This record gives sequence, C-alpha cells and structure tokens, in this order.
Amino acid sequence: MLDAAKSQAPLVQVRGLKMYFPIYTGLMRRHTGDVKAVDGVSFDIMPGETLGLVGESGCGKSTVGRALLRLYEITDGSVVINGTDVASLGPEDLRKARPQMQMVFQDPQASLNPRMTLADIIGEPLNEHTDWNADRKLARIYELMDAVGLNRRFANRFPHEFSGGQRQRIGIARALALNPRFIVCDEPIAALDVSIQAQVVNLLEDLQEKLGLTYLFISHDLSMVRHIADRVAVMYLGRIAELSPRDALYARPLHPYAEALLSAVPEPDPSRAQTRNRIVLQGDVPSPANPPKGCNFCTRCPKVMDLCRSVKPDLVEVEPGRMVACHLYSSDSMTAGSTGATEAKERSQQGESL
Amino acid sequence: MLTYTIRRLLLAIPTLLFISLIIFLLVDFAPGSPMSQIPLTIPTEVRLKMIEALGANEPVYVRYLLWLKQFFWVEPLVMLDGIFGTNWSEGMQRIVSWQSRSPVMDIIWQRLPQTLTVVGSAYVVGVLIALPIGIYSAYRQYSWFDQVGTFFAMIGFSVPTFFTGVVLILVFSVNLGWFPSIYDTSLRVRDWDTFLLQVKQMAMPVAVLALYNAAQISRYMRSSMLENLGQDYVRTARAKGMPERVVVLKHVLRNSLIPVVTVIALGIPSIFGGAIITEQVFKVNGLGALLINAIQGSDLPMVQTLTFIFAVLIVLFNLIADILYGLLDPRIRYD
Amino acid sequence: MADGAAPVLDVRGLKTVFRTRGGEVHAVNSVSFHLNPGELLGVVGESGSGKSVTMMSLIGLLPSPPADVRAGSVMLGGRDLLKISAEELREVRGAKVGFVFQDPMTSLNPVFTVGDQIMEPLIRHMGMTKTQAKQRAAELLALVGIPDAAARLKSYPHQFSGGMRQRVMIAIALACDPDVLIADEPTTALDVTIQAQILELVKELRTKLGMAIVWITHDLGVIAGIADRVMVMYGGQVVEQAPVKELFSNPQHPYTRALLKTIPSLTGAREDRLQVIEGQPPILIGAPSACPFRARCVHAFARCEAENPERRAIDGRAVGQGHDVACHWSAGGGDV
Amino acid sequence: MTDTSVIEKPRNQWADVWAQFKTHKGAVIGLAVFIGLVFFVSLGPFIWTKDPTYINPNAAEMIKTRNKPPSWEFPLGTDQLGRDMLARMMKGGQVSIAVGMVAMSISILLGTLVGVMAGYFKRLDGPLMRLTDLFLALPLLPLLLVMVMLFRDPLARAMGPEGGTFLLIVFAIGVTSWMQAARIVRGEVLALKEREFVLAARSIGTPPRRMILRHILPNVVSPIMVSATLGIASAIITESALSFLGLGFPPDFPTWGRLLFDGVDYIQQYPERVMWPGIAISLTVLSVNYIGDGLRDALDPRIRGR
Amino acid sequence: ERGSDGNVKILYSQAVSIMNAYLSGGTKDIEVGSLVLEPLAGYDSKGEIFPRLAAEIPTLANGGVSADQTSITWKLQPGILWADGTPFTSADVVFSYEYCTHPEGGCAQGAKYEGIASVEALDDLTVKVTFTGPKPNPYTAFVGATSPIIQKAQFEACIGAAAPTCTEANFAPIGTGPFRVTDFKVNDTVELEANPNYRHADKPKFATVSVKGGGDAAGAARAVMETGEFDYAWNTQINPELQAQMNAGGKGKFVSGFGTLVERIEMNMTDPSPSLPEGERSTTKHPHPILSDIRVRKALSMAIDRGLLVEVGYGEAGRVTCNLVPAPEAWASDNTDCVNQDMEGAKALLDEAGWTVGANGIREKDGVPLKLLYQTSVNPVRQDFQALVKSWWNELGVDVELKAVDAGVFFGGDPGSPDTFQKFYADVEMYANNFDGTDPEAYLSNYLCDKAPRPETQWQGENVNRFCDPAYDELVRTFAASTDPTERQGIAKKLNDMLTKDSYTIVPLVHRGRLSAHSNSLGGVDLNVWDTELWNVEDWHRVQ
Ligand SMILES: Nc1ncnc2c1ncn2[C@@H]1O[C@H](COP(=O)(O)OP(=O)(O)OP(=O)(O)O)[C@@H](O)[C@H]1O
Ligand SMILES: Nc1ncnc2c1ncn2[C@@H]1O[C@H](COP(=O)(O)OP(=O)(O)OP(=O)(O)O)[C@@H](O)[C@H]1O
Ligand SMILES: [Mg+2]
Ligand SMILES: [Mg+2]
Repeated sequence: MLDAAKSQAPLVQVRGLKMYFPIYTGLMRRHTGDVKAVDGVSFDIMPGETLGLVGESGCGKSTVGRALLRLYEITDGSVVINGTDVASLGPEDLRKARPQMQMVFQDPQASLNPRMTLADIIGEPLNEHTDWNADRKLARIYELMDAVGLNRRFANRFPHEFSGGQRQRIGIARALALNPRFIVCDEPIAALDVSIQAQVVNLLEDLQEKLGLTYLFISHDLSMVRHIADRVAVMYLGRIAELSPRDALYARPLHPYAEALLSAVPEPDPSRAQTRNRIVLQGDVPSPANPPKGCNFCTRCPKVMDLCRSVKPDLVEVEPGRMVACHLYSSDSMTAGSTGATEAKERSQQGESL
Repeated sequence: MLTYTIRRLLLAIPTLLFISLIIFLLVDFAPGSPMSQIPLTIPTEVRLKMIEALGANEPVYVRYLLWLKQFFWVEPLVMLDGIFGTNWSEGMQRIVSWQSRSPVMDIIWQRLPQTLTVVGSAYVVGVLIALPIGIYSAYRQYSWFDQVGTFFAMIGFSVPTFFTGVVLILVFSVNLGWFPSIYDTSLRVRDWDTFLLQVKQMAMPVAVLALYNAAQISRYMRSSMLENLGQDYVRTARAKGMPERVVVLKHVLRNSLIPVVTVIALGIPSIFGGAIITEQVFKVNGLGALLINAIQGSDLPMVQTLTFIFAVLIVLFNLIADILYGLLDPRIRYD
Repeated sequence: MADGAAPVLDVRGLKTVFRTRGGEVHAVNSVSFHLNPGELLGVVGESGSGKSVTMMSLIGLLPSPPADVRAGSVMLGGRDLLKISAEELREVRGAKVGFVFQDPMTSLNPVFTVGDQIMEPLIRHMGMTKTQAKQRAAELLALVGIPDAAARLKSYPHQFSGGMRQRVMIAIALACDPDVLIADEPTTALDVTIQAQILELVKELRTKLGMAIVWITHDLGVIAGIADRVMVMYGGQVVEQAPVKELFSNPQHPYTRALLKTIPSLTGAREDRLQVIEGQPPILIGAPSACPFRARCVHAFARCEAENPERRAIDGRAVGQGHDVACHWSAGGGDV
Repeated sequence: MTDTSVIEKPRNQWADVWAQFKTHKGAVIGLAVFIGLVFFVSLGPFIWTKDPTYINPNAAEMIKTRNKPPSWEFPLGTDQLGRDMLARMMKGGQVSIAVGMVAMSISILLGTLVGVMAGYFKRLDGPLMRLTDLFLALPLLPLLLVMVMLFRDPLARAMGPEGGTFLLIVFAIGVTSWMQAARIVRGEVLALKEREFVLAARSIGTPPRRMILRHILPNVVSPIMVSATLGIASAIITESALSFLGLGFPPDFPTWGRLLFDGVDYIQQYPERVMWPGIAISLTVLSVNYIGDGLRDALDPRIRGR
Repeated sequence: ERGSDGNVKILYSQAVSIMNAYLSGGTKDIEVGSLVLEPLAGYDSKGEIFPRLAAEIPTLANGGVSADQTSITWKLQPGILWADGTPFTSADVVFSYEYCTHPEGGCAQGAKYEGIASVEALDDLTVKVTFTGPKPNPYTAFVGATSPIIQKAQFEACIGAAAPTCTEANFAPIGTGPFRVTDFKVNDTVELEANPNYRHADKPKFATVSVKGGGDAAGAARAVMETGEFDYAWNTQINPELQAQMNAGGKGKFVSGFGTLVERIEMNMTDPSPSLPEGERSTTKHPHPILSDIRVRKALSMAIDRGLLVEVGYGEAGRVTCNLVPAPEAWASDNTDCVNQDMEGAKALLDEAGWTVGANGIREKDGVPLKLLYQTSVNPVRQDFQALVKSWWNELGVDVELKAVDAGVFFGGDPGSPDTFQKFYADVEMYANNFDGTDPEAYLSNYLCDKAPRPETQWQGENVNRFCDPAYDELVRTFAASTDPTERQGIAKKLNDMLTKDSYTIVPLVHRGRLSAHSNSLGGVDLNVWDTELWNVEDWHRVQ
C-alpha cells in the first residue's frame, strides 16, 4: 500500500486553513474580534498515510479536524479531499461527499446517542446515504461489527451497556459504514484505559491495512502518535509549529515547543526517568482570541529572541521533509527546496516499512 | 454586563410595542361591552350615548395611538408631577377607566398595596416554605419525608384555590372563628392590635396561595439540589472536613439556588397579576380582582393597561432573571 | 525508605461493597497497605480496579448507601478511622489527610472564590481568623506556584486554567499540613506540559514539606518518575506491590507484566503491533472466590478458578515491606 | 468476541421499557389507579346505565330524589336536581380525562416544537422566545372570548356542539400553556446541541429534520414528561374555570372540574359533593405524576440498564 | 342621637365603582351613592312616593301637577344644607337636569329626563318641570335614587364631556344625604361618616359606614349570617338549602321583598338558523320554523313546573308567576293559567300541532326534528333551571341543547358578538328583567314591532323576541295617551296578557324577590324594592 502512495497526488490537501470564531460585543453586537482557533494551516496527507496531529489542549487540533470535514464553515483557505474542494461545496453536494470522509470522536460516551441501539447507531449512515432494505442493512451492520470486533449479539444493546473500548469500536464502525477513504480520528483513545487504548490503536491499524484508509490522527499522547503516525504535525495555538516525519521528529525535535513537548512525556522506566532532563515550560497557553504579536510560542519559549516577539515565523522546510516555523532556523530556510520535501517523504515511508 | 443589560432593554422596546399592539387588538376584538353591567331598565338610546361619551366608538387605530401616547407620555409625566410637584401633565388626557371614570393608573396604584401584601407575602411565604422542603427532600431522596413532600406538592397542584379557600373559610372563620373571611383593605396598621388584625386577615389567603406556590417551587428546588449533590465539588468539600451543614447549606445550596432564583424571579410578575380566584374568595380586591372585574365589565382601557403592564413586567423579569443568573453564577459572562 | 519507622497510615483488610440492584459490588476486597513517613506510594491499575474507592473508603467519603465499608482497619495517628465517629472523622479529613481529585474542572465549587475555598479548612481545622486564613491562603497559592497569589485569591475557579486549578486543589489539600496527601489521578485530565509542571511541583513540595503521599494513576510513566513504591490493583485487590525499580525491572504478576507491555515507548524500538490485554475487566458482583484476572490471564490454570490467591512476599521480607504478589502462577504453581 | 453463532433476536425495546417500568413501585400503582379511573369513566357507564343528566320530570318524584346521601340506589348520592352523582362522575371523568390528556398533548407538542426550533436554529431563537414572551403576557380571558366568538359556531356546525366545544377548549388550553415547556425544552436542546453525538450525526450528513427527530427529541423526553404531568392537572382545573365563565361545555354537561365548582356551593350541607370530584382529580394527577416518573426512568436506557 | 351607634358594615357582592348615579347606572353604584346624594322624592318599601328634599309631593290635588299634566312644580324643603354647609337651592336641581341631559355627558339616567321641555327655578325653593306633552306619570325626574340632586358648585366644571374627568367629585360627591364620603377606593371600599349638616339632627344613628364590595353572594351571606363580620349584605341570592342552613345559624336574618323582576323564557319568533346568511339570521325576514306556531309555544310553557323551579332556585325569594308585570298589585294581571304543570295537555297540543313522536322519542314534523337551542347567562340557578326545563321538554319529546354565555357578553350588546341576548341566535333564552318605579308604560312599550333588534339598529332594541302584533302597537299608543290611572292599569294588564297567555312569546317563570341579609344587631332594616335598599339608612341603628 505504501509503494502506491509514492506516485500519487495527496488525498487531502489543506491550504491556508483558517477557522475564526467571531466575538461580538457591545450594544450593537458588532464583530469586534475572533477566536483564532486555527490560523493558517497547510498540509498534505497522502493516500494510505497517517498524519499525527499533536499539541496542547486548546491549540486547535479538533478544530482542524472538524473544519476538514466541513463541520464548521471555515473562515479562509481550501480543503481539497480526493479532488473536490470540500470547503466550497453546496449543501447537497456536501451531503454526497460525506461518505468519503468520516470522523471518530474523542469521547466514546458522548459521541453515541444514549437512546439508540448499537444497530441504530451503526446503521444511521446507511439510512442517510443508501436506500437498502432492512435485511441488507442488517447484513452490512453485522459485517461492520465483525470488522471492528464486536459480537453480533450486541446489536440491540445501548451504548451505556458497553465498556469504553467497545464504545469506541462502535464509533469506528459507524465511521466505516460508508467505506470512507479518509478518517479524522479526534483523540480516539484519550478517554480510554491504557490496556484498552492498545486494542483500539491496533484495530485502527488493521483497518488501515485492510481498507487502505487515510488517517488524520489527533492526539496528545505522543508515544501513541509515535506508534501510529507516519508524519507528525505539532500544533501550537492555531498554527503548525513543526511538521516532520515521525522518526526524525522523535529523534531530534527542531522547534523548541516540540522539544519541550517531547521532554514532558513521562518515561515509564524508573531508571531512565530519574535521569531524564525535562524541559518544564512555564505558564499557560495564551488565549487564541488574543495571540502574541510575534511567534505564538514566544511567551513560553526557552530560546526566545527579540525577533520572535515581533515577527511571526512561516512554516518552511528546513531539512528535507521537515518543516518548522521558527526563527532559529530561518537562515536555513532559503536553501531548502521543494524536491527535498518529496525526498524526505520517500524516506519516511520507507522508514515505516521496517 | 452593563452593555448586555442595555442591549436587552433596547431590544425589549420593539418587542413590547408589538405585544402592546397584539394585546390592544385582542382585547378590543373580544366580545362584550362596557354597558353589560348596567341594568336592562336603561334604554338602548341611553346606552348608545354612554358608549359614545366613553369614546368607544372611535376607530381602533385612533384609540391605539391615543393609548400609546397616554401610556408612554402622559402617565410618566403624571408620575413625575406626583414626585416633584410640577404640573407638566396638566390638561392632558389620561387613560380613564370606563367603569369608574377615574384614571386607570390611580386605581392600579391604589390596588398595589393589598396585592403586594397578600399575593406578595404569599409568594415569599411559599418560597420560604418551599426551599427547606426542597432541600431536605433532595438531601434525603426517597425518604418518607421526600415521598410525603412529593405527595403534598402534587395535591397542591391539583386542588384548585376556589376549593381550598372555601374550606379554610368554613373551618377557620365559620367554625372556629379565628380569622375573618373578608379582607378589610381599609385597615391601617398603626399599633400592635391593628397589626394582629392585619396578620389575621392575611392568614388564610396567604396560606391558600402559599400552598400553591410552595408546591411548585419546592419541586424545582429539589431537582436542582439533586443535580448538585452529585457534583464533584461536594466531594471536595467533604474531603476538606467540612461539616454536612456547611457542605449542603453553603456549597450545594449556593449552586442549586442559581436556577431556582431565576425561576422565582420569573414568577414575580404573576404577583402583580394578582390571584384572581383567591382574591375573589377572600374579597381582597387586589389587581387580580381589578382585572377580572374589568374584563367582565369590558372596561377596555383598564384591561389593556393592566395586561400591558403585566407584559412589561414579564419582559422585565425575564431580563432580570437572565441578569441574576449572570450575577449569581460567576461562570456566566454577558458582554 | 526508612523501613523501621512506624507507618503514618496503615490499612488492613479493607473491604468495601456497593449495594446495587444487580447485587453487591465488591469494589475493594481485603486491601492492605501502609504508608511510611515521607514516602510516595504509587497506585496503578486500570479503570474500575478500585483505586479511588479504596482511598475514599479510608476517610468515609463514599456515599452510604450504596457504599458500605465492611471490614478492616485504617490506622492513622493511633486511631482507627473506621471506628471513630463521623464528627471525629471530619476533624481528620482536610487536617490530617489531604485529598486531590482527578478532575480539576469540576472539583472546585464554581461559585466561590478560590480564596474562600482554600480558607475554609484553615478556619475550620486550624482555628484561624479570616485575616490569618487569608494570609496563609496566599502563601499556599504562592507555594504551589501561582504568581501574584494574593490577588488571585479573589478569582473564581473558571478564571483559572486546568493546571492552575489542580494547583489550587493541591493548595487546599496541603492547607492544614496533613500527614498524608492522597492524590487521585491528579494529572490525568491535564496536558503533558502541564502534567510535567505539576509533577515538578509535587517533587519540590515533597522535599520541602516531607509528607507521605499516595499517588493514584494509570500512567506507569508518571509512577516511574516520582514513586518510591508501587502498588498494582486489579479487580478490587492488590495484586502486586514492590519498590518502583523492582517492579519495573522484575514484574511478577501477569497483569503487571501485560500492563508494562501495552504502553508504547517514546524512545525504545517501535513495535509493529501493540501488546493488548484481551478481554474485559471483571464484574465485581458477589464475593470473589477466584483470581479476578483469570479470565484475561494467559497463564491461568485450574487453581486460579478455584481459589483467590493470597498476597505473598517473594523477596523474603514481610508482605507489604518488600516485593509481594498475589498470584498462583508466579508462585510457581503453573508453568514450573 | 468472535463467536457469531448465537445471534440474539432483536430485543423488543418496549419489553425492556416495561420491565424497567415494573420495578418502579409508585409508577405501577399509579398506572393501576389510572387504568382503574379510565375503566371507571369509560366502561362504567355501560354497567351503571343511569343517565347523568336525567332529572325526573315528575316534580313530586324529583323533589324526593334531591340531595340524597349515598345509598344503594345512588351510590354517590344525588345533586340538587336529583341527578345521579355516580353517573355524573363517570360522564364528567370522560370529559375531564380527555380534556386533560388532549390539552396537555397539544401544549407539549407546541412547547416542544417551539423549544426545539428555538434551541436548534439559532436564527429562530430570538423571534421564538419573544413569541413566548408574548404568549406569557397575553390576557387569557379576552383571548378565549375571541376564540370562542370566532370558532365556536363553525366548529359546532362541523362537529356537533360537544365535539366543537371540546376541540375549542383543548385547543384554547393547549395554546395558552405551552410556554413553560418551550422554555425548558429550549434549554435542554441548547445543551444537547453541543454534545458530540450530534456532531457525529452531522458528519454523516444527517439533515436537520432527522437530527431533531432522532437525536434531539428522544433526549428531551424527561423534562417534557415533567411538564406533561403538571399540564394534565392544570388543564383539568382550567376547564372548570372555563365552564364557570360560560366558555366551556354546555351547562348540563358534567366535568369533574365543573362538579367540583358546583359542589363548592353545597360544601357545608353535602361535603361529599365536592369530595368525589376533588378526589378524582387529585387521584388522576397523582397517578399521572407517578406514571410520568416511572416512564421517565423506563424510557432512559441508561437507567434501564442498571 | 346622631352617631351614637358607631360603625355599620355593609357588604355589596358587586363592588362600587363610582358614587355618581348619573355616570354609572349600576344598581350597586346607585344604592351606595344614595347614602350621600338624594332626590327630591323617593319610594318607600310599599312603593309609595314620599318627599325627601321636597317639602311635599306635588299632585293634581294639591296643584303641584298642572291639570293638563304637562308640568310639575316641586317645592323644596327650606333650610337644607349640603354636607359642606352651603345651602341647597333650586339652582342645584336645575343643574342636575342640565348635567344629565348634556348631549356629551353620557348620562346613564337620561331616560329619567325624557319628555321634559324645560326645568326652571322659579325661586330658590321652587322648581318647575315642564313636559313636552301630558305626562300621566310625572314622577320621573328627581324621583328615586336614580336621579339624585348633585351640587352645582361641585359639578359646575364637570358638565358634558368633562363629566368623567372629575374623579374627585364622582367619588366623593357633596350631598344632602345622611352620610358623606371620607374614603373611596374604586371597586373596593367606601368609607363614610355621618353628615354633620344632615337635616334631621338626631340622625343618622351610625357615626360611620363602611361599604365593602366584591366576592360572591354566598360569601356575602356567610359574612353576615355565619361569621357575623358584616351587618348587612346586599343581594344574597343563594340556593334555598344554604339559606335554610344559614338561617339556623342565628346570627342574622334574610329579608326579602318583591319588586317587578321576572325571570322568563323568551321565544324567538324569528329563525336563528346558522344556515341563513349573516344579517338575515334572527330577523323578521324569516319566521321561526317551529316556534311560530303558538301551540308549540304554549305546550312548552305548559310543560314547566314553576313551583319546582321556585323551590329549587329561590325558596323564599321567589314566587310562581305567569305575568310579565307581576307588581304592583294594581298593575298586575290575574293571569294564573300557567301555575300548574300540564304535561299531558302539552303533549296533546304538540300532537295537535302535527309534531309526532319519532323514533328516539323526539318529536318531528315533515322530517324536521323538534330541537331547540336554549341559552342563558352563566349563573348557577339559571343552569339548574335550564337542566330542569330541559328534562320537562325532553319528556315532551323536544330535543334541547343548552348553552350558557358569560353575562358580560350576553348582556353586553356588542354587535360583533353572536352571543348577546339581543341577537338571539338561539330558539329560546332565559333572563330576568324589571322596570323602574311603579309604572310599566316604558317597559311594555319595549315589545313594539320596531323595537326588534336587527342589523340596521346594530342589533340594539328591547323587543328581543321580535314579537310583532299591530294590535299590541295600537294598544301601547292608547296607553301612552291615557291619563286615567284605572284605565291605564287595565291597558297594562291587557298588554301583559297579550305577551304572555295570549301568545306565549314570553313565558314568565318566577317572580323574583330581592334577598338581602342583616345581622340581628342591626335594627331598622326595611327592604325596599322600589327604590334603593338603603333608602332608610338614617334610621338604621344598633339593637342590643
Ligand atoms: N464553537 C466555538 N466557538 C468559539 N471558540 C471555539 C469554538 N470551538 C473551539 N473554540 C476555541 O478554539 C480553540 C481550539 O479549540 P479545539 O477544540 O480545536 O482545541 P483542541 O486542540 O482540540 O483541544 P483539546 O485537546 O482540549 O481537544 C480553543 O481555544 C477553543 O476555546
Ligand atoms: N456508587 C457506586 N455504585 C456501585 N458501584 C460502584 C460505585 N462506585 C464505584 N463502584 C464500582 O467500584 C469499582 C471500583 O471503582 P473505582 O472508582 O475505585 O475505580 P478506579 O480504580 O478509581 O478507576 P478509575 O481509574 O476509572 O478512576 C468499580 O467496579 C465501580 O463500578
Ligand atoms: Mg479536541
Ligand atoms: Mg478513580
């Protein structure tokens, strides 16, 4: 599956995606500002690839995911999925386009309607997009339940009768119902127990292999992202700080924020944990309604420079396949070319097939 | 908060104008005539003359515009005159009741005290009874106290006040002779004795109305308490070693009161609406009696003015409830 | 740590059941552990294994009904917390034992200021006046690393970020200089960077204040970083207990082993598939008569079905002091 | 996880609901009482065949049967015109229960509709809530008078005087009592809209109509249930107030509310006259309330599972 | 001695809205107003006229009434003072006339001053009223509580369109009566005190009067008869059982008196069918398909047992009557044909009229069922009557549909409403009516053909059953021209019979009395049905 990706065009192409939530204040409810949840994000996802998206809470990860599926009306930019610009489709065309892109949600409890049975939930997309008869639908529902490893006997149970992991399987089955090509997984494991997280991640990987799916995998569990993603985008306050192939990133993060983020992950090995050199960031993330003038990270960056406080760095390729938005690397950015990017991608993909 | 308030107030103006128009048309359109209470011995021609003298023959839009002017311009001026002793409103025509030929506003002012004392204190008493009952019912959910409370609340809903009122009169006025069955509106509280008299004559109507109010509010209180008792912060408070009294009456209550207070605020306009049946049973002659009298007598200016004031109060207290919510709950911010 | 010193907290044979419509849920089943002065005991286990219920049983925080603390003793400062009156117990809560809960978003009362909430236990337990309490509250806030503490006392919880709220919770728990601090998954709801801040804070406070801490988590990484000793719980029971390094290097119970394998590493070699523990956690209805892990255990054999294993020391020291495990298989019953 | 051999028959949801409902003692008693009442008023007249409006045309006879205390001939006594109270209670119950149920349904329907629309469609929120304000402020009596004036005759022509009046009354009560329900439902919907499963449905492309029907409505049943219970009581009482004002059923047509109202005049001499309808109304309201409680729990799969 | 008996408390179940009888016409307003304002003469409890402010009653005999009956000259009692101490003069009398007859004043008592050419003050104590023609009954203007004398000084600025704006004067008029207003609360209470300038030095006995209004008749009766909170309750019309029970309480007494009020059923002579186009419904264009036949009307009347109605509805406060004019005795016909119920006769009559009993016991003729809509206003007694009458008519084979309309709408006369008694969109309707004073001329003139309400008159008019008989019209004209009392009485009886026993367009049921209650400690009550009930309040006193 990976070899095929080489020559193909990206399945998902995001350019300058901006998602502002307007703030209205004053007597006349005038539009006085925006929550800049996503502020100019661009990336590609190749068919069959998994792009990890990590970052702190509130940095805009979910918003990116939702905007991609046009669950929000985006402020600016384009989202081309499989050749169609999702951002500008009319309601009916959008409805028709929905089957190819689906979503798995963070909270398996909240994302399932408590008053619908499992069969209803998984069957709902079929009701929306097919005119199959009940038998055929039921057959498909059983098929999906088999695929995600749910016992067929559960078809008439309600979500609350399942464990967290099973609920997440239901959510995945629902997303798979219409044979999508692209799935946004919005923290699908965050609410699950460690022992169950692994089950779900394995399931997602198996399905990707079997069905040739493409994932945008949103998470703040960096070790899990390392496991599943091919490339990883690190977001901070509505912008991408670094977008690198997985191994390169974990071996040597370039952006100071990526570095801090990685170092903050607790190490499940007492001998190493005690000796590890942690970068503890001070303070909180600034409000996306009022981001800093320069680099978004300048308020907490241990390596902050004067330039950072006044000029926003662009996301540029500093090494083959590695893009960073940081002034520390701005001098190098001139030399990096577009060919380097494709090279890097090849490398990373080869790296994955280890 | 301030801009929010002002904004809502400004928005209320077109709403109220629209409501006033609807009320005006509706009341006007309803059948009935101001002459219905006059004995049949008075001949038709005289009746027609009387109607003419009332100005009831004018086309409806003329009366509406006149009424608007009177309500929003003349009456406020009169009120200012009353306060500052000026005479800006001199010679202006006020809204006049067809029944008594006196300015509607004067009558309303006259009625307000007894309505506020009786219906108002019934509301207060109702709330005061309801809160502890609701709190305790929730704290001991499914206990016998809770069950009995539920039972009585339901009875409170389902038994009409014309029934409870008469029963109280029979028991406490006729048989025991404890309380008067008729409310004396001209009683002035001057000393201890008159105060006692006042309390006595208020006892029964207040009890009837309070029962009804308490039944309703205690339900709200109970469910709100139940919701909050399950919250995490309650556990935190207990973990701090706070006594149950503090946990329930400070931490939980304060949170539970937020929605209840707004419910209570939303109920306040109904005080000004008076209690039609109870007022009639005990002859309190408050605003409720005024309204029902005016409706029965087709005293349109009175009905229109009263209902419009009522509408203003409803819109106002909706706003107050929202603002209260914002004030009581630090999480809510209006801007 | 100091093995000889008397433990500050000594729990023996704790049993807690919930009476539900479906039957009695044995959420905590004969749990014994102790806590030495200045020690940090990590408690791990998957969701529903009884970690929170155990800790809340100690100081009577469980609502009763449905909860019922059946048996056992909880010795703290020479008294058995299960025997004393409700009023006495309230004197212990907050004063001798501080509690930090998992969800900082909902654990603080939204309508009172942070200052009020910190001052409450100070006034109640330490008998401080309002002004004294206020001053102390500001100190506490500063202690947990909130800048401009005096001014922030007037803030409401919603004006704080999650990490700051958890600091406030810690400040409340620390307010009366408790002997024992119980932290129930204090960082689970937080971001990694914030979690790192909190962990640093706790390490620092430990050295500064020297109290004993129970730290509940299901993140083994966190445990590895800060704990002295670890207790693994499963199905309402303690299945393994050992000093932290010992546990990671020489896990005995199949559950512990599986648990250690499920987490992908940040640094190690990347595996193709993650290890999983198949199956579901046990339903704890009815008194346990078999090993709770048997259904998911790859090593299960007949005895596991017949008999609930006792905790047993494996390094020669007394149970609870060194490394002990509750398993028939690792005792050599199975594959030897 | 993989044994697919035994496939459970699709369970009948209503069987589950019933099973849960049965565990609620109050609800079961309430249901029994309510069914008893319904049988009493609907089947009773077939057993007790006295005409509730029958007055003995023979004056001498009639005088003798006035104001009778309960006896074998008149189990609940007679009224001041010698009409059989038992028959009147049954006939009155038919109307009162029907009015209560239908008027409540209308008000709940309207309230839910407005509440859902206002909560779900942001643009409609303002106008609909102002409409609610308007209805809260509308004076009930003139409104009723206008409605009666406009619609009574056409309706009576179309459906007969009683059918027409019934429709008018239930509609009038319904139309003037939906506001509370609307407010509550709106609040619930606003909260539900933020839940992830609504988002999930949107990502599937579920159109608003089905979104509301399938995802929103089933999740607001419990507040609706509560206002429904209260609605029945107030509808029954309001009906009596309407007949008192001459806006209700023909005057010889008994309803519980009306019997109660008429009985109040005789409360001193014949207290049982008010007790019968009073007890009947309270029983209805209480039983419906407990049924509502039980149903609310039974309809919630989360509670049902426990 | 004046004021020696302290306070007396009076309860009116309808509250007082104004003290000026000229602006209201409501009985309660007129009666309470009569505590303050007085006419020149009034009627006593026997219906006989007696002087109040006048020195004597002008008659033909004493020359006060001119021989041609075109004028009457009132001599005022000298020395009478208004409550404010100013003298009462003929100017006030003239002013009262001007006040009420001002075209823009909307005076409710305009009828009292009808047919008057002028009112002039001959001197300070003499007033001459000149009529436009001979007036057999000259005692209308200034006689009875409905046309009291108001003080010119107080009301001068309140004439015409300004009348309603004088709130102060309307609520607390200065009068010559035994009391004066100290506090007035609209539709609630009136507080009064003894008038220091009242012409009888030793009256009134009570120092103060409190008049409370509102509530219902049963509550009012209870307050006097059972709790003893009030001394006098007006119009305590309650069911006979309750009357009996309250009487047994021993705290007070009911007093009753019979005026001219008759509860009756009116037969619609025109077709009220809703299938007729609006504007033709219930008009003389279409005679009533069923009730046009006198035999049907008569049968319906015969089927009614009036004795039972009285017993059920009124007890002591009602009498069986077959007359529209039941009193005064001299004017009342001796018609008693309806007193006994005659069900069989009624049935026979219907058979004779061709209405044969059909399948379900309902009579029909030419396939048309005998079905009637029977409407009245909302009132418990009326609803009982409806039920009873319905049961008799059912027995007769008549299908009856009942309807009760809110009194405000029923009597409101709103041309837009289908439910007014004048529009009469029903087959039969029941209500009560009476006439003022003792002379029924105006009352009987109501049934002239052209007084039928119809679209052209905006559905106004008193001839609600659309009775139309040229002979009746003719006789009414004779009546108006006649001045001889005995002849007039004869004509009145004839007219009464034409409406009742000769045509059965009006089916009288009950001659209704006034029923009021007073406590045992209140003395001097003498119920007057011809004038205000409070006519002799100055003589009321406390009995120990
Ligand atoms: N509907 C909305 N209106 C206004 N602001 C919003 C809305 N949705 C999200 N935001 C804001 O946008 C920012 C990004 O939110 P988002 O949910 O995308 O973060 P996230 O990275 O997914 O965080 P988490 O890890 O907590 O899920 C946040 O500051 C949030 O407050
Ligand atoms: N109120 C209750 N009623 C019935 N059972 C309960 C109740 N509270 C907890 N339990 C049961 O007790 C067991 C232990 O729960 P506990 O909360 O201690 O787990 P935990 O280890 O803290 O899990 P988590 O990591 O999710 O916090 C669970 O099986 C749970 O179902
Ligand atoms: Mg998110
Ligand atoms: Mg827990």
